[in-house]
Amino acid sequence: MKKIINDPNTVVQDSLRGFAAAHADLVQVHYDPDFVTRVTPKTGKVGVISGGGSGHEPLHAGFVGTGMLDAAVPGAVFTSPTPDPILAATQAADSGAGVLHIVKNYTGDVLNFETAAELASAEGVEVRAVIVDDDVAVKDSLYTAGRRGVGGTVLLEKIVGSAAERGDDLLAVTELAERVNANVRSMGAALSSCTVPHAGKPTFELADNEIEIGIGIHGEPGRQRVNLVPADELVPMLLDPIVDDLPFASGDNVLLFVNGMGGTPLIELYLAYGIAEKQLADRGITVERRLVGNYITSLEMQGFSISVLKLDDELRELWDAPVNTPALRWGV
Amino acid sequence: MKKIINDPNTVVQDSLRGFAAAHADLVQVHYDPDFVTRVTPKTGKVGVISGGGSGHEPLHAGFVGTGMLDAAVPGAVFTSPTPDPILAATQAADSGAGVLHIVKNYTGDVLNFETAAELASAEGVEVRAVIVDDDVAVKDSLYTAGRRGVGGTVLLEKIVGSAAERGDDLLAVTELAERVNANVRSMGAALSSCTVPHAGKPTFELADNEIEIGIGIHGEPGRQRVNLVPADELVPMLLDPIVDDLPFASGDNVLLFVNGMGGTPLIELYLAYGIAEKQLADRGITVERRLVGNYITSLEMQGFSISVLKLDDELRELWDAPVNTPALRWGV
Amino acid sequence: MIDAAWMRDALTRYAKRITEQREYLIELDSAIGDADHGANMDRGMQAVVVALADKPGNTPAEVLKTAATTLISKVGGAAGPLYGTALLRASIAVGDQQTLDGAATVTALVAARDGIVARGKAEIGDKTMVDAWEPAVLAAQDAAATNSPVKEILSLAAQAAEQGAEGTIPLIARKGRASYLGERSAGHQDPGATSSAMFLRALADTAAENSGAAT
Amino acid sequence: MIDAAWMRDALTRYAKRITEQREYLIELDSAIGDADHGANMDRGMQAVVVALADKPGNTPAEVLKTAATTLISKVGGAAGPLYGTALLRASIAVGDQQTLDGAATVTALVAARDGIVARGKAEIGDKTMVDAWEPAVLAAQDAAATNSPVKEILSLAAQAAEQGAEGTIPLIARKGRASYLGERSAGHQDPGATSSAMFLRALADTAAENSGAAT
Ligand SMILES: Nc1ncnc2c1ncn2[C@@H]1O[C@H](COP(=O)(O)OP(=O)(O)O)[C@@H](O)[C@H]1O
Ligand SMILES: Nc1ncnc2c1ncn2[C@@H]1O[C@H](COP(=O)(O)OP(=O)(O)O)[C@@H](O)[C@H]1O
Ligand SMILES: [Mg+2]
Ligand SMILES: [Mg+2]
Ligand SMILES: [Mg+2]
Ligand SMILES: [Mg+2]
Repeated sequence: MKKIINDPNTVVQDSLRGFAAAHADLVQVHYDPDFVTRVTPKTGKVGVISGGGSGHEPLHAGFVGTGMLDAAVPGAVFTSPTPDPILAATQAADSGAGVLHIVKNYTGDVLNFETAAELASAEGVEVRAVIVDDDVAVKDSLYTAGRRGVGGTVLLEKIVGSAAERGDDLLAVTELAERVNANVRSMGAALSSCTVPHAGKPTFELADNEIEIGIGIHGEPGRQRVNLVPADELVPMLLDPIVDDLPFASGDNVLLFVNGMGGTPLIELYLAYGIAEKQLADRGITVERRLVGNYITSLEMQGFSISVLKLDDELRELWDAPVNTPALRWGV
Repeated sequence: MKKIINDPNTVVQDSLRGFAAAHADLVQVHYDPDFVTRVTPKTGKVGVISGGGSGHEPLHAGFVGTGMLDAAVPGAVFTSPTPDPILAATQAADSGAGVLHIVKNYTGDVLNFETAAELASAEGVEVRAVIVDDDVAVKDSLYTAGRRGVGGTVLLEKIVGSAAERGDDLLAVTELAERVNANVRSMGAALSSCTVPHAGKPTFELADNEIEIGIGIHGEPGRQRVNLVPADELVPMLLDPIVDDLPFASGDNVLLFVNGMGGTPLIELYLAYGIAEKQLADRGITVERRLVGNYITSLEMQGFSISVLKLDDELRELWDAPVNTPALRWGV
Repeated sequence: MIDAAWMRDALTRYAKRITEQREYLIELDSAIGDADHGANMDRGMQAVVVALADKPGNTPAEVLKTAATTLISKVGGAAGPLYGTALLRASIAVGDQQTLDGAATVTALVAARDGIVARGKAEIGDKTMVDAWEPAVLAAQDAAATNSPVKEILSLAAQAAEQGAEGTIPLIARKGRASYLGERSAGHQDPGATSSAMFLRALADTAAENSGAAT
Repeated sequence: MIDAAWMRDALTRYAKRITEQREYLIELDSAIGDADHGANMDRGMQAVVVALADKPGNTPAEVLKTAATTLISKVGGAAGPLYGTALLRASIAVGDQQTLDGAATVTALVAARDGIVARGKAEIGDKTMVDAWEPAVLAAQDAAATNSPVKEILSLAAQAAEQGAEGTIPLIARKGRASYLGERSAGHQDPGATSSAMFLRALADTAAENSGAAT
């Protein structure tokens, strides 16, 4: 295992310390239990928090700040945080207007956030939750744990965070979150595995000409292993299922998000973006807003995911609203 | 070779097309010859341009925009651009106040920018150049081509770009560039090689427990191959030569830049940043500003570099000045 | 008989087992999950050992409760809430009894399984820890019906759990992370069922070793 | 005699050679550089072939000038300006002669080498293309001094260049990208010296094939 770390057991805390030092103007990191808040909490608004296993940086702590999250809860690598830090973050994010939990749909995340929400309610904090499940690679049926929350989470956190920032109440913010989730679809592919620090070796092995299609963000294998194909063919393997699922149709205005899994450089992400935007245009779908980069990652995995969000005036306005976080910043 | 590309021969142009589409609000990409300008050129100021081989994204095209570059010239992967596009970019960036070329110190870059500068002068454009050579891994002696330009380039482009933006004249901008270059030092390490698209296989091979110390940004092997060590020991292998070289001393205020080589995720970069900041503090050196992320990369190489820039009031103020580019944005 | 000391022994034994089997559980979770189950359980059970040293407890229920809350606050992921709920429900089910006889042991096992099912909503055959717990409970109930000693009850439960865990190999997962793989999940043993069988084996081994007292 | 057609032949031959040796040059550049020399030269020489089809030229100098400007505007990196300058200087040196005899050939080679040295500031032994050009020029001068035919001059020059290129293997680089490696640059043949030797070999082969005319 080749990583710039000291010890698999302390990697999350060691990294948080560097993150805290690097962004002391924006965030404050609390330890034991570990959670991250804005350095200057904003009161009188709905608190918006999220969390999950670490290894997806900048998600979620990199999105704490004005116009996005009030707090984030990083668990161990690929392991949902326990209820304690979620509860602490919930209480820190509450200033009387209630708190929205943005939870990616994984059994562990759902169970731990649920428990924390019960505990917070018992302490008098009004909590609602949105479960993000945008991954079209997984069939949402009786035969699965439901669709995973992947790239759409980033878009949802931005839009919903900005709605809370402008003063929307908990019900409105929750409904908006549901609406974003209902209008976003994602899918990913891996060119290489990642190595979980405490596992010490790659989660799966791929031959030189193989890729995994339909991966999540935890280094888990995908639905299908296929041969590497040129980008012009690879992009539609992700984009077509996305477009067909909602479905997106000619005349739609969308936000297109091409996300790197951590080990794929920008030169390739922009290349994929260019193809995706063109293929949407060919279907009569207009890309009005876009995001390209490493925003929800799987450690050092090589690969990318595509997310498409159907926009309307309100979603576009909230996307454009100022945001000032370690990982996303504009309008400020 | 596993990459999200169509053809090694068109990878730069294919990626530029995606880049252009993704950032049409900020930049305009010109083809044949290939160069990138601001979508709304600013006149009445010194033009600041840079360029070099591709594969270092977001450098340089990602830094085109208000407060930073006026134009950038991407060559083939790891290959300096030819004089033609440099000349075209120089002419596009000139609005009568002259143009500064920011050139990383590689034989090819220096020769091609020199030729372009001669051609531009012949066309009546006043051109000056700064050669960035901040890499302490290379001895600057008769026995080398001189130190390479690496991470310091990013910091220089920001600071000098902001000086031009506020209206400094060509002489002042050039002198400032020299001053930044004189006050910044960098060094890098690789955990893996990168694969140049037209080469099709990794430039060098590293065993599972080996790393390269003192690498540049072109996938070239470093000065030394050593065994992988914990981050607490790895960071000073880069930081100590940097600090000793200028030298930086107790009481200094600095900007600390921890840069990823493209394949190393943020969780590791923040971890390295935390160690570096602490080790500087232990030497009495205060980190006043910082940058952490993938800004000057070597394709998908895993690894990182550290740059330290000695700050004074003017440099700090120029660093803080607004910048609005695809890859760096604040204050706007 | 199972008393507080016995329960601490069993949990300590399980913690040791988990540390030994950490890599194996990580490997199982690599194949159909996210490669953390061994690390999760190890982190949790090490914390349980520490917590019990600090707060030994006077009844089996108190020991179980300390273990449950520690797991809930230290493990995370899916396994943390599931194991935590299991032990919490078992603790509640046996109340303040100083020692547990065969019937009480079965009560505890039933409550643990019900807790897992209540939280995780998995059914038998979904390729989860339920596939270890369900046969274990049935075997324990059968044994208790014939008034078998605790040692026997736990031994049969452990055996059934191990068979159940092995039986997950051909299954296609329908709950948890492995379900994302669809048909590709078949051919691999479920990590949570495996660690659950180890848990029941730790109980059985504790009973076997203390068999003089525990009959 | 070397005329415009001969020069086009030679450059076309060189372009073919470079395409064949592209991977080899990339490999050499991987060991001590950035793995692009083969791609750079191939891109450039393919463009030269296209440019010459478009603009064949009437004199050796015109052909050389087209090649030079094409290389300058298509290759980039260190090799582009160096090769470009070499051919540009050679073109200027031979003026508007319709054909080049032995003396003129040497004049062209000297000018090419001087161009490379003027731009790159490398000395013999620095492990650069100069280590192929310098011995080639000396060999050509020696041969011309004894009034050898062009074919002979170029053959000896190519041979010397090849030996020079091979001779870069033990050297520690002091110019170009390989100099960053310090002592680690020893043990590898310089890619630019290698492609330079191929250039001179292409000239020699062209002369050999046209030997009836070229003596
Ligand atoms: N809904 C569920 N019901 C019962 N057990 C489950 C359920 N979901 C997951 N599990 C169990 O949890 C185990 C995985 O635990 P672990 O790897 O620690 O958590 P995570 O899946 O969050 O990474 C699986 O092997 C399975 O036995
Ligand atoms: N200063 C110099 N003088 C002469 N030749 C040089 C010099 N620097 C580099 N070279 C030659 O250029 C070759 C490398 O060319 P190439 O790989 O195309 O460019 P780059 O080094 O920019 O990637 C080297 O092998 C060497 O022969
Ligand atoms: Mg997990
Ligand atoms: Mg190069
Ligand atoms: Mg797991
Ligand atoms: Mg090269």
